[in-house]
Amino acid sequence: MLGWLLILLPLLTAVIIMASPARFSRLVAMLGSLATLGIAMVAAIDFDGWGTGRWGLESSITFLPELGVTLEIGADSVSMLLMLLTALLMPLAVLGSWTAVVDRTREYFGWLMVLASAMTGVFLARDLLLFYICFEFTLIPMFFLIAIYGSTNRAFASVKFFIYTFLGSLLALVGFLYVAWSLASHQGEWSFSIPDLVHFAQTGLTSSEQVWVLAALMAGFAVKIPLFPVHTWLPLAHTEAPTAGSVLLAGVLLKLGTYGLYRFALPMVPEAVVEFAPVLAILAIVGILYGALICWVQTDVKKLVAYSSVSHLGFCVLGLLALNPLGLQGSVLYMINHGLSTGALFFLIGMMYERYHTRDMNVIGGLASKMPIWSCFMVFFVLASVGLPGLNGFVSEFLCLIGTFAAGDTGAYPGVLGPWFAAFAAIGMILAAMYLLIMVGKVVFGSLREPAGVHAHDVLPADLNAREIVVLAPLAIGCVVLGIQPDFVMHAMEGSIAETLAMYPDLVPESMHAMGIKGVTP
Amino acid sequence: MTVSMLNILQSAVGVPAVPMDQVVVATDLRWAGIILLLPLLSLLLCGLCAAMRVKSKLPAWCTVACLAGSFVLSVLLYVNYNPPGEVIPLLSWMNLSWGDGALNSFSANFALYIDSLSLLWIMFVTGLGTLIAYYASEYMEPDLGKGYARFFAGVSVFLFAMLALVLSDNLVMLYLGWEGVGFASYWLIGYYYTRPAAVAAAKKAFIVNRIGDLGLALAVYLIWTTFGTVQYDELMTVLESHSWRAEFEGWTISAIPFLLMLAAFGKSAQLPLYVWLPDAMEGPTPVSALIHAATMVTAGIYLVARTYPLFLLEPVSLHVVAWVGGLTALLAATIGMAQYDIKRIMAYSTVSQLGYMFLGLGVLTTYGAAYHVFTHAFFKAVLFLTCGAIMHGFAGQLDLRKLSGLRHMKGWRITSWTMLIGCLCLAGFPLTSGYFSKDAILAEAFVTQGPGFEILGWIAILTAGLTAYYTFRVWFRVCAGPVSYEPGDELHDDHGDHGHGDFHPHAPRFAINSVLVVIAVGALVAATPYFMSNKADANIAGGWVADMVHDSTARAGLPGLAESQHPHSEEVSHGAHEHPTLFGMDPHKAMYFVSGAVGLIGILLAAYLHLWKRKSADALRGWLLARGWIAWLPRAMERKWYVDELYHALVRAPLWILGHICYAFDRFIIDAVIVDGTARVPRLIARWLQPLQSGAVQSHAVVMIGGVGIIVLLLALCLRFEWLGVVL
Amino acid sequence: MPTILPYIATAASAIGLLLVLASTQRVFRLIGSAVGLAGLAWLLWLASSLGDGIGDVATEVFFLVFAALAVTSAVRMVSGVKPVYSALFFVLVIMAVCGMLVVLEAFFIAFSLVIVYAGAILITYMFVLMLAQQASDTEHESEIPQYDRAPRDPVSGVIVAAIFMSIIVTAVFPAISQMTPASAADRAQSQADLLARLPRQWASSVDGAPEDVVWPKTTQEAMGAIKVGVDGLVFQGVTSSGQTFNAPIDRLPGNTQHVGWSLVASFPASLELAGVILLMAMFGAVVLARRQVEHADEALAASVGDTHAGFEDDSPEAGL
Amino acid sequence: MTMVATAMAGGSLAQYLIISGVLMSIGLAGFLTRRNLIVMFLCTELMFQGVVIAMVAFSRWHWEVSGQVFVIFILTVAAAEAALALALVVLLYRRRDTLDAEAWTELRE
Repeated sequence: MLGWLLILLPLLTAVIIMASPARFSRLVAMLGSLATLGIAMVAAIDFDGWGTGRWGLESSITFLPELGVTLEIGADSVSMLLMLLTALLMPLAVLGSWTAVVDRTREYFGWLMVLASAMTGVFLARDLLLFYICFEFTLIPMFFLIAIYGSTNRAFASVKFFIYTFLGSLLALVGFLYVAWSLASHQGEWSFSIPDLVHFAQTGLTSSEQVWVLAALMAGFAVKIPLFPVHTWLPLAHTEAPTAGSVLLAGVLLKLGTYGLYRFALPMVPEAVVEFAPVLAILAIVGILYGALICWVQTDVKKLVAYSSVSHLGFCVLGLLALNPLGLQGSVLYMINHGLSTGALFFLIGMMYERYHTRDMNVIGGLASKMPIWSCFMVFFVLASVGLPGLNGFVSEFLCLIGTFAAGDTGAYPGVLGPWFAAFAAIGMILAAMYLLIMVGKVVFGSLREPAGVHAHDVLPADLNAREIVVLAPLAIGCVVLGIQPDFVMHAMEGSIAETLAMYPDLVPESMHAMGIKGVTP
Repeated sequence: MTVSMLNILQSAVGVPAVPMDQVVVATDLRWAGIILLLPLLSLLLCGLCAAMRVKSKLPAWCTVACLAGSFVLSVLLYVNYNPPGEVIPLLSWMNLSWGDGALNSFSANFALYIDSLSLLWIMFVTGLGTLIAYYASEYMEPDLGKGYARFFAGVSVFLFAMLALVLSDNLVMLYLGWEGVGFASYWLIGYYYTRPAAVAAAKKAFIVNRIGDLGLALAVYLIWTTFGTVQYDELMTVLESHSWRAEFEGWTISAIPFLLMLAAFGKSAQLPLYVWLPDAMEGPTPVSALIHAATMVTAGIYLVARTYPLFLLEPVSLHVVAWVGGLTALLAATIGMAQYDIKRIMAYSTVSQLGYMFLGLGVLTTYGAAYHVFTHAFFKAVLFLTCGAIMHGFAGQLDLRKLSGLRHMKGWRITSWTMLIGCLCLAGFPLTSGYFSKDAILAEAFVTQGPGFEILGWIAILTAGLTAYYTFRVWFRVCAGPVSYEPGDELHDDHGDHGHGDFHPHAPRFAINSVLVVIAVGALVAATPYFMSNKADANIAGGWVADMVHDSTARAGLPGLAESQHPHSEEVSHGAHEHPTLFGMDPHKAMYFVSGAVGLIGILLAAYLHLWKRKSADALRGWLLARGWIAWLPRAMERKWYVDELYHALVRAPLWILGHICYAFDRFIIDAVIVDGTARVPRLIARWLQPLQSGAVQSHAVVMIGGVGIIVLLLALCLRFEWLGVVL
Repeated sequence: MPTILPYIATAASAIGLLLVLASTQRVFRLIGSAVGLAGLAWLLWLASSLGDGIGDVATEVFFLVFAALAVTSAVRMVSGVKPVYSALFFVLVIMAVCGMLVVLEAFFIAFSLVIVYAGAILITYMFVLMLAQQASDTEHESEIPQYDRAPRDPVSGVIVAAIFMSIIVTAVFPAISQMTPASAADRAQSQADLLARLPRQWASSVDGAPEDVVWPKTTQEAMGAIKVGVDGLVFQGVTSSGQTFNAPIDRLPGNTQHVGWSLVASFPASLELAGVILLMAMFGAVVLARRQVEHADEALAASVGDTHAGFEDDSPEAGL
Repeated sequence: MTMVATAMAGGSLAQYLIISGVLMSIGLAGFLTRRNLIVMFLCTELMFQGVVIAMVAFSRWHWEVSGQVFVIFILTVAAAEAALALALVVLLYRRRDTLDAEAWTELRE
């Protein structure tokens, strides 16, 4: 029942927030999210699936037996990790918006808690319908967070965010239902249990069916990730969203897409994935380079970081498509690391915005002399994002790229990518350094430039206060720990990844080879 | 073809790819990890000092103490280590395994690989690091309480990263150090972060280095996919246990050295990636001395030396290394001749000397390269530190036209004479350390057979002459001649003596002077290893440094090593059978005379133009500029051969434009036309259907009932007539 | 029978209806009536072959007469230009429908329809009509308002109606063919079941039973006391002397009893609900009728129009 | 009443259903085309009649009296509807002084 508690406790918190006076709402939200984090920790310690493919937190409630719908939850190690990431980011998001939101605080924190519940639900669902409901339900709180608490163009941004991602997920639903329907017509009764569906789809679908299912799933997940060229909602949503919204959007919501790929596309339709991995990988690489080049010419810091997410998530997808344990390890790590470092960057930008009410690099700059602590954190997280070895970004990026590079050579797995893919993607490393350091050079370093007229920090001190440091410190610690000791996370994920890739060793036909090394070697 | 190369190899030879027993996994030497940890401790202490806003020199003392500890431990390690090499596991980092056999596991851990090469490097890195940190304790005084702790934190980070780079047992940890030193360099170049030039230089350094890092990353990937390991010991086992040429003609073997080369050229500022180094002089001078002259920039040499067996597999790569090194040496020297900023002259000189080192690697004398690294570390550190002392005392003045006769000024004598020692070494004055190390490289260019290596040798000799000229141009201008000076545009604002009239240069005090003397003595003493006898192998020449190279991966490039000892390199070996001669002598002997003579000519030329007839230098420049056919030469030399402009035009501007095009494409095509356009389609359809929405109840009813009716009718018909296979 | 035929008949009827509805000229209206009735007749003929009927020729004739009356009245009601006439024709429809209900032996319903509809509801309609219609001179066509004279877009309306009819045709034609009407035995059983639940009725259902016969008191006992004899149902009672007494049933419970029993025994909750609905409707009607509305609300209408105009603007912020 | 059940082709269920459908359709057509609000509501009553016939015909066919019971409920609803709808019509009439359904187009965007 711990799993249900994880999903329902934030929801309950939301109810309490709505019922209690507005001045207590942030406190209640904080307590609720901390309690959730505590339960998540307990669940993680209690969990015995680390390193194995076993599932924990399992619980199921029969809901519509005649349709095969049971409200079934459970977590394997990867779900568990992403759930922990969500649980960790929630108290920080609440603390980060402690003073940023002054109007309609009850709704704000209520929606945040509802969002937490939905996100946790996505990671814990073992029933397709529950997964899908939670997957879609994340949109509603996010929609309101953007639409009510966003910046000037928030109405358009929220509507676009909602419709764009919703349209994609509807197509994914079609794919899901097709698989479920095939399963039902195959075995005579409906089942929406994810393991059942995955197990059936691996072998029960013909090649062309697999391709169509993959296309449908990609339509949903690619928008969410977001993969080039369906990424344009992201910069808009990010720039308009309030800080905590951006943090959760980048930190968790984008991962729903990659998690979907990991949980569904990869194990469900292996043949189609092998067939289309090069195409998707090219999209990912284009996204990496294209996003990076666009970042270069941005003047809005937040938009820059938003586009950098497009670029970074490209690495994540590439790692998944490497179809070998290296790439998948890298990719899942990337999900966590990107959540930490980019989440922190959004926090930092929010803190700057709260003080100066601008994010324009042409107007603001040289903050190092005014906000040294902020600047330290900024440089630190930028470096984590750039992938400086020793920090978390490096490990995941390195593994994604080496996985891609070695795809096809890693013995048992039918990698279809190869050195050229990795080489082009790796150019993104240079570009990432370029745009992020240019941003740092403008915003942090140089002579102090402040927007005219904004000097009154009556609420906030010039530099970060203790609360804000408390928001950033856990993320920084996470970055260092995952940078120096990623081993424990990687070992934890091994079983789950082996299970996801279980079908692939059978798909190594003699004719399929990496486009790189092997093809040339006589 | 799912079997990896390694599998093929193993099946052919029957050797499992386990660490060879030749390299001892030494757990009893785990204390060596403290060498790495001390800089981290120093970083922590400096961070605490910064957080507690310490106003004293405490951060400096912490750093000096920690680095000195590292140095002592390094020497102890040298004493205690057993050839040929030891692996010291410290901490796990990345370990993955998904099956048995090759390429089914990946591991890169924090572990130290101790062999003579890494010991050589860590000893001079920690030694010079300690001294320069001590020097900086005085040099950075004006920033006490402001950036003081930040500076020493940066130095600590650098030392940690550099030691990690050198001591790493695998390529991934090397990459950590590699990027780490780049980051430390970024940190320290951008130390004066309010100056746009410093910020830009820091950024440029990091980004250009990242290009090199890309090469290193790809090389690591390629090495792993080819050999199934990234650990040196395993890698060398694989390389030594097979006859590679017979089995592999694939492009990977050829590509690996070129990618490594890209990395090395980036870090060691070689053509075409050298542009960041002169700009890096925006950092505080101790940093320039430590990072951008003595230690970090030699990381590229270290990398090539460390992976030398991979280069030996592809002779062309070594030819490229040699030519790039030689050309960089010449190009940088010509630029250095025409600069006026003494720190920049030293920077170009560094690029030039690094070019020599690569030339040495390319012409198969890792010994020469390592020796030159060693000597260069000392004499270039001295030169930079004296520049720093001058800059410190003359309020940031670095223009050699505005400084003169320092050796006659009170308090500047030590500076002048130590600078002279540095200049002599750099110019290759006979019997100085630079003389021996440079000769080892120059001679080998004539000995080793390669495409145009002889021309390369002459280019190198010409460069040696140019080096002597520009080096002494500085010394004669700044330290000799009549006393005169102008203060610079002050960096340290707290002097209060801005007026040019009453400006008093403040001479260096104990910390700076003592360090100058110690390093200058070191630069002179660096000549002695050449005369020592060889302990490791009686057949080889070159003394202690050769010993240090002998027990490492770079031993193939040792003088006098028997042919049988480097069996993989038939095609790239020294022409042992018929030694070419130079002026009828053995090239090594001939070079003593040739380079000595060339150096002296350079010095005399400098003395004529910059000491005796200073006007004639300007006259020469004027004469050159007045002649249309030759005017481009001084201009191009002063403008650094327009390389920065070239980069701007060829790389930066196109990418920037591409960025804007992408952004426009994103906004106007993808977002506006495709996405929003698609989203407009329903609205257009709605506009078309809008008349249906007349508002009249009955028309609504018609549409609603009609719609439902049609659906139900179709459904009923389907059921009734079994259309679509649906049976009622 | 080709399956397309009923649809053609439906289409014909629809065309007829369209002509009648849309045309103002007598000729077309006549032609329309003819076509429509012909189509309907064809449809009925086609339907007559589907399964067994419920009665003899007389029943059939009655049915046809009432059907024709109902349909023609309905068409007149829908197509007439004077609302009062429409209401009167609707009374005629109700009468015809009631006739059919009588043929179907649903006497109670038939009469309650007449009472409730023709007697009550239609009167209400008439009142409202008179209230709303400024007692115009119905002799002059021109006095009739435009909205009564010209139908609104008859084509689409008739098409929708035809679609609807087609659905019914699709449902009726295959599905009914297997059905036969309830047999006498079914009917007897049904009545016996009802009787069994009404033991008190027994005494009055049997003529000529001795005074001292004791009839079963409970449904349980009654179930066992009904026997199906040679010529119908037989009751078994017990005399005071202890002898059994078999009596034929003379008076079976009629339709009204049947409906009444079913209403209270099977659908008590629905009955209560219906009562509540009526009550609420009464309240609603009272509340609505009491409301005073300003006669001239042009200003209000204008303001409403304005706010709507406000929503129509096409600002870029409004959406995609 | 005699309990005579014949198999003669007199008034089959299908015919009743057809008539019921026809009444319903005519009512529908009237509802959709007539512009007088009162007549529109009359047409809905006509549609009720169609339903009534179908109900009773089925009731007779299966000799299941529930069909007729439902007719009573239909009657109830019709009465309620008539009461409310007519009250509304009166209100609407008072506002616009016309019974024309087209006078009310506020549903338009």
